[in-house]
Amino acid sequence: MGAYIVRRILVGAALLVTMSLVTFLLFFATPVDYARLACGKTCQPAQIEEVRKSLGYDDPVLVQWGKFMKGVAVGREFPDDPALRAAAPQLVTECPAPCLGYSTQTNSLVGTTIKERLPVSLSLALVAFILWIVVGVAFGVIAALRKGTLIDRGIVGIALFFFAFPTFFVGLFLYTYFAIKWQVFPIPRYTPIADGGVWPWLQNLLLPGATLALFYMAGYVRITRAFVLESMGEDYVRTARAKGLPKGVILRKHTMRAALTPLVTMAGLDLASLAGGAIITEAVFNYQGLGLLAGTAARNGDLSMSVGIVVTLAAFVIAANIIVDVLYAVIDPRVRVG
Amino acid sequence: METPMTQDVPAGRHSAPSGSAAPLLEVDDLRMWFPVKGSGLIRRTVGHVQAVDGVSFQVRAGQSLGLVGESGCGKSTTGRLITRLYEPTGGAIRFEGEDIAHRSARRLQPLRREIQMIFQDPYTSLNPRHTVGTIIGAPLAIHQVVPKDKILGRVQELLEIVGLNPEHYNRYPHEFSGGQRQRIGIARALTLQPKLLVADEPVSALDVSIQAQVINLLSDLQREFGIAFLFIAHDLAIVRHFCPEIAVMYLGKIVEIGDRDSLYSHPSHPYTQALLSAVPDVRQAAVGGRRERIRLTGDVPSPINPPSGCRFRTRCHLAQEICAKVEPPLLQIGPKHKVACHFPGEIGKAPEQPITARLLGVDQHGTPDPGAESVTELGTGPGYSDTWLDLQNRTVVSG
Amino acid sequence: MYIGRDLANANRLFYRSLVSFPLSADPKEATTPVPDLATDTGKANADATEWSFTLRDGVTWQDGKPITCEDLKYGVSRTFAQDVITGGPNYILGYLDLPKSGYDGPYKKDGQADFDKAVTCDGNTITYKFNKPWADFPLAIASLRAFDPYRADQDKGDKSNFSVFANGPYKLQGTWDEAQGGTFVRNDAWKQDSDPLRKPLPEKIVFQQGLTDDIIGQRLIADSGDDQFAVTDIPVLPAQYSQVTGPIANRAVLVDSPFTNYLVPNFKTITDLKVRQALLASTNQEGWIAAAGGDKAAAPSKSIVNPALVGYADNPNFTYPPAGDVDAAKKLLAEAGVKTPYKITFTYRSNPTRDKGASALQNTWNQAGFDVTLNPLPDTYYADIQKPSVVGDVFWAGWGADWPSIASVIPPLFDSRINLSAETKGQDYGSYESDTVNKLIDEAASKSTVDEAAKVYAQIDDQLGKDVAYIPLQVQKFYLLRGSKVGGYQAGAATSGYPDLGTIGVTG
Amino acid sequence: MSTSFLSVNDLKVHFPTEDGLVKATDGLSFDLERGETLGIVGESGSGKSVSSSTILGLHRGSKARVSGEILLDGVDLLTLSDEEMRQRRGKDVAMIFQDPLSAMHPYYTVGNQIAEAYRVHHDVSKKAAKARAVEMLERVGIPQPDRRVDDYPHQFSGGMRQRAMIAMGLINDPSLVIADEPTTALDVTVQAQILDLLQDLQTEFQTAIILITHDLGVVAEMADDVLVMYAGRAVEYGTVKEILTHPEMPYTWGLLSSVPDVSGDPDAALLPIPGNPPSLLNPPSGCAFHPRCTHRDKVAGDLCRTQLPDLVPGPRGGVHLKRCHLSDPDVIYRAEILPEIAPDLVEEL
Repeated sequence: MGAYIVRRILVGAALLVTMSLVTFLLFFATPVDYARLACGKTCQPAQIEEVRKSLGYDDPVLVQWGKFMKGVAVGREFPDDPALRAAAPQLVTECPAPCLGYSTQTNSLVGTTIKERLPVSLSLALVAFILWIVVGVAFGVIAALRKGTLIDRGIVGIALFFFAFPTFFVGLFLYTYFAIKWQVFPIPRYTPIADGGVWPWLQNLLLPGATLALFYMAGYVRITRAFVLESMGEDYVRTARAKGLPKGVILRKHTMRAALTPLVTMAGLDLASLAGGAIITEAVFNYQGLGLLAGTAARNGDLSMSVGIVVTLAAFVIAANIIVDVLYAVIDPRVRVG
Repeated sequence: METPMTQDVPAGRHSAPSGSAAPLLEVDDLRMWFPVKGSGLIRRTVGHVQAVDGVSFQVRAGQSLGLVGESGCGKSTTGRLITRLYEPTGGAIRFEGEDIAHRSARRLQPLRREIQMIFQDPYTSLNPRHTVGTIIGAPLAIHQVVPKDKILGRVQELLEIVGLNPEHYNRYPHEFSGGQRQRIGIARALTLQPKLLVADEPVSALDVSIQAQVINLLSDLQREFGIAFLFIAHDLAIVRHFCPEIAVMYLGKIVEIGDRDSLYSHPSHPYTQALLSAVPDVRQAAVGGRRERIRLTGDVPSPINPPSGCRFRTRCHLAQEICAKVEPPLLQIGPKHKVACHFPGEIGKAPEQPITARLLGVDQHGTPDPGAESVTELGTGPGYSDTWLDLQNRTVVSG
Repeated sequence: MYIGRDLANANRLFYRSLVSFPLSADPKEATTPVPDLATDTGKANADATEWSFTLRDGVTWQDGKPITCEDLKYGVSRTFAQDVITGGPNYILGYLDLPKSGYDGPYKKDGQADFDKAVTCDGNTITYKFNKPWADFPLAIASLRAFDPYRADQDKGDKSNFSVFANGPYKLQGTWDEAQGGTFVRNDAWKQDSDPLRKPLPEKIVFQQGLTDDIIGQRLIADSGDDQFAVTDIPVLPAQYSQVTGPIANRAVLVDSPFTNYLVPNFKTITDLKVRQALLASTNQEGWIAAAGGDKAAAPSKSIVNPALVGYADNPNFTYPPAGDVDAAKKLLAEAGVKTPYKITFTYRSNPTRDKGASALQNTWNQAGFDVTLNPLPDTYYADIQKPSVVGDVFWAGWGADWPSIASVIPPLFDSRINLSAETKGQDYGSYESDTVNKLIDEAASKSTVDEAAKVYAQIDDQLGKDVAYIPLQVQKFYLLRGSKVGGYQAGAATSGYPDLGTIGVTG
Repeated sequence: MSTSFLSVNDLKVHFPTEDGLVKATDGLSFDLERGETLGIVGESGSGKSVSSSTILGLHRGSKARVSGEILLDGVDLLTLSDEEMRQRRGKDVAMIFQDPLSAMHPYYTVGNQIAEAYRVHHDVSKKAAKARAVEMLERVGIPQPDRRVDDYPHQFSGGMRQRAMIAMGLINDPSLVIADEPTTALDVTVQAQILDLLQDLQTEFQTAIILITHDLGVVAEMADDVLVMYAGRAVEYGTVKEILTHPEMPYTWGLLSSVPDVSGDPDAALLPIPGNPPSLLNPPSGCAFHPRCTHRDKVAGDLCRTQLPDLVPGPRGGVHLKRCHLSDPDVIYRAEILPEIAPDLVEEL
């Protein structure tokens, strides 16, 4: 198992390197001249070139990528300009390894910005995740156990209803009614645990969390229902009944364990991809998470930030993949590797 | 010399008499070793599953060879090698005299018409999204053997041949029962008028009453079109019914091969004997209770690290020292009967001394014996020679 | 910092300038600079190539140290460090009397001697020397922050963008979060008697960024809790107009913004003046404005120049009714003798509102005898249409003046010499090239007073109208809501149409 | 009133579906004594598995409509409450399923699953239950049971899994075991081992066994009585010797002649049953087998199509019931069937 995990991590790292390269290539494949954008509306061609140089966009793509990789490995300085360093050292930013780059648009180290934004997205993802897993799975199981009844149809129908509505609509609806009109919740504003403790943090996360959860919940209700139904029809559940096990034990020990295992994969990957931020939800509730950051970076042609985010997110997804696989091996002895 | 041994092998009910012409298919020392990867950081190949290890046999045009054995013995892998779904690790597959073992995919294309396969599972081997007409007609279109406008006619003809309603060409596989689906699979295999059909457990997924229908259909087709069969099955009774010649496999090797009568009435390998004695017999009802049988202990060993010498020795009641040291050759012991055992013989008639020792140049414990004479003319290649070792008299006789 | 509302807010709260716009509701008064850090509105030489300002006594930074002439000089010098600080209003680079290549800012100090000659300090008096007349220089100072003082010891280069070292009545508490905003509190070092303009009103000002327009509208309509003290620079969305009625409407104000929308015909493809005139005649401003949200969102415009700018005059060439004159257009096309329907492509930056507006324009153009293909482009629009290769016979564009002077409208948009090159069209998206106009631009630039320049600009605008170098569409309006406990609310030309934070207080 | 150990009387299991009523089992009756084995044979869908799982009460909680009597030791299992039935399930009546790979939970060790069957009916510690599981694994012939008890099902070979399945079924010493195709997926040598095991255990515990299979060879060697089912009904019922040597129902003939015989004449013909098994939703009228029956012409009139024959003693009398209108089946069998499928036996009989 240890070797397996190490191998997976190595493959994952290689994947990350590839993804960063792809991001670079994609970025330069777009027809937009980001130096021109950055320069402003009264820029003369000579100035644009100067800006291009100062942004580091004048090097060939591969050279830029090479510098990025070097930064990740050993760190860099921004700008990489010995003359400036000698003349005005306060202007040079140290970016220790692993350096994800320096954004000239936010004027900050990409790593620092991501570190600031990540907790927002993670908090949101976590609260949403817990909401949808608990509620989604519970309703999915209930629907499966009451298959074909009104309860089943009602649950599936409501889940689909929320699934069908766009997130921004659900989010706006919850925000407008629960926070602004009825004031059931405070107007959501991300409050770090460090600032106010767990309750304000959680309280502020409930509306955006619910927005996100409602979207995912539908899928989980349906999938849980399907898995539970499938599992209830499995031969081993029949065996369990034939042994004379009480219903509760059969449901808990035999049906649910098998039914919920595939959910681990889904949930793990969903959580990981959510760590990258749910752009729409973040935008509606003004939660400055990675999703919004990624959106802004892409829109503004902020290559450094884009690459940093892509690599961070990819790392999350790859890590989640590995964790999910390992978890799977723990749950399902059949997939254990030697 | 007893007369029956010199007689021609009784031909199967539906098969043409075997001629002396070159065989349609000749498999010589065929090997398929699947690599096993380690779980370390670098996934080195740490061993091989010796799924097929030195298998030789012949199939003559219009004839049937049965391949029996328990799960994991390599019979299905053999079938897949012959249809070149896999490329063998070693050995030769000569089809009409040409070795196809390592042919490129492109050069295999014409061969795909000649060798077709029928699969076990009629549920998964048909594409559920295609109509039966498309499924059966696809090979015609791919190989461009029939003009486009004639395909439907040919499809309907084929449906009729396999006993399905020709008007049902536009139905989907799920609209048919299991037996009918297997007929569709057979029709598809027949589309290009193959010379050899590899049938891998063609009836084991079917209800008993349907099995007989399909077996009879295959017999009729063989008689009508002169198709040769490599018939792979674990059901010894069905193989006996269908094939005039049968090979028994154990752990990737043929342990006994021969004509039907020799093999079923005079099995000379302890494994064949055990296998045959284990088949429940409906005729036992007249007597009541269980039949006498040879009990095998334990499970089939892993094909990754098969036992040394004779692979069956770990479960064999005859096994002696030599069995662990030397692998027994597939020795011809009758006009159409070969067995791979140091102590071959019908039940209760096994020799006390290894009859192979002298042939292999070892003593009776399997230790190399330079004084022993090696008899080289008893070849172990595919097919049968005119000389064989007579077990009772321990002499080489010729027919 | 280069966004209108940020520039205005900064001036009102924490960054004082030599001269500033007064807190006035009157557009004319609001665009006339008054002394702030300086003792007067500046002294120019005869041809306005040299400007001098003298610092007022007793003006200090938030740490109590006095603001010096060197601080002013340092502030200007930073603009030259284009390799460290990118973007921003770079006009100064073209105006200041320096050799073409040379000065690279206060960090590496190449060419520092040249700069020291162009900008000089004499005690508390700073003098700027320009290579050409800059009559409306005080307007630029009041509008842009590039001429504000800057303390060298607080300079962290590019990273300084979001740090505030104040000299106004408020200072930043903690740090500014570029995504969320920040909180400003009273600056104790600021003294009322040193500042003729500002009054400290609320104790604390919280900036909240990143909210969606929709939510902002909803919150201000709901007017609950702290939102009662809120002002915003985000106009109410057309979808929410129906909710702004009764007492809520009392909290709304409709102001002119400095932004205009206009169309440019492509002079490379539509070479026939009559065709351009036909296009102009059949342009449906009304339809465009209706799509934008009606009279609360925009008004028809009669020039590319925003009415709030100093020296504004209606362009006499744009006399067609706002809904367009299809018949006149038909006639012009007939006179042009071109084959109709005349195929044109309309290229614009896509969003749902503009998509609707574009089809309104398309409709009347088609009626007039054009055959219009719509070519909506994504967010990278401006960068795209600068490329000569991008397809379009008519382009949509928007512009807002950097300071309330026509000098920051017409030259950047229509001077072919600074815009057109092999690789780019600059801001001259229609590739308009007129020696007459270029010559007049030079003439306007040589005028030493704003009023004189305005007269020349009127001439240029007339020429542009005659050539149909552009077709005006609309002046954008801001329909702004505020909380019920906001007092002294004012939004207007001095603050680019945004709420004037210098006047706002809280009531109740 | 029967005094047999197990007595099933007129058992009906009907499933209402959207398309109509599926009569999976319709009026089934049989008796079984302790220590004896009843073989139930038939094609898939003939109702053999449904009937036996109904005995175990596995239909409870489904939509099945069940009527009739299942008397086990004089107690009608159908009248028990769900809880009472649950307590008997796995204890008095146990089931051994086919395909143990899917019948065992992949996530739990074999030992866990076997011990679980014990603990649910005995108030013992986990440790004691596990010890009992090891004991059972040893009894069914698993080598190194104390080590293998912690293996997962996928780590067992097919034969070992089936042994473990048997260990699970027999751990509570049930008096009735239902073995549903216990050897279908296994190789012949393993099948023989499993059948040996079942027989040994039966001798030891005097267990009554219902053996569901499609393999008449297995029935011939294992069972005392045999019940042939077709379309939810018994069509022939009697002692194994009687039924398999003198079958009187054309369906039984069909089953016998569809399968080649490993020890008989290798050139004997296979006589398939034409057509396909009927749909239980819409079974044929009269004798359900009549559309596939090649002997229906030998019955006067339209009787086979119109009238369901009763399950009555045949002309040879004794314990041999058949559901067929043919009046002289034994004659037909010997004259028409036997010479084709077993020419060598014609003389003997």
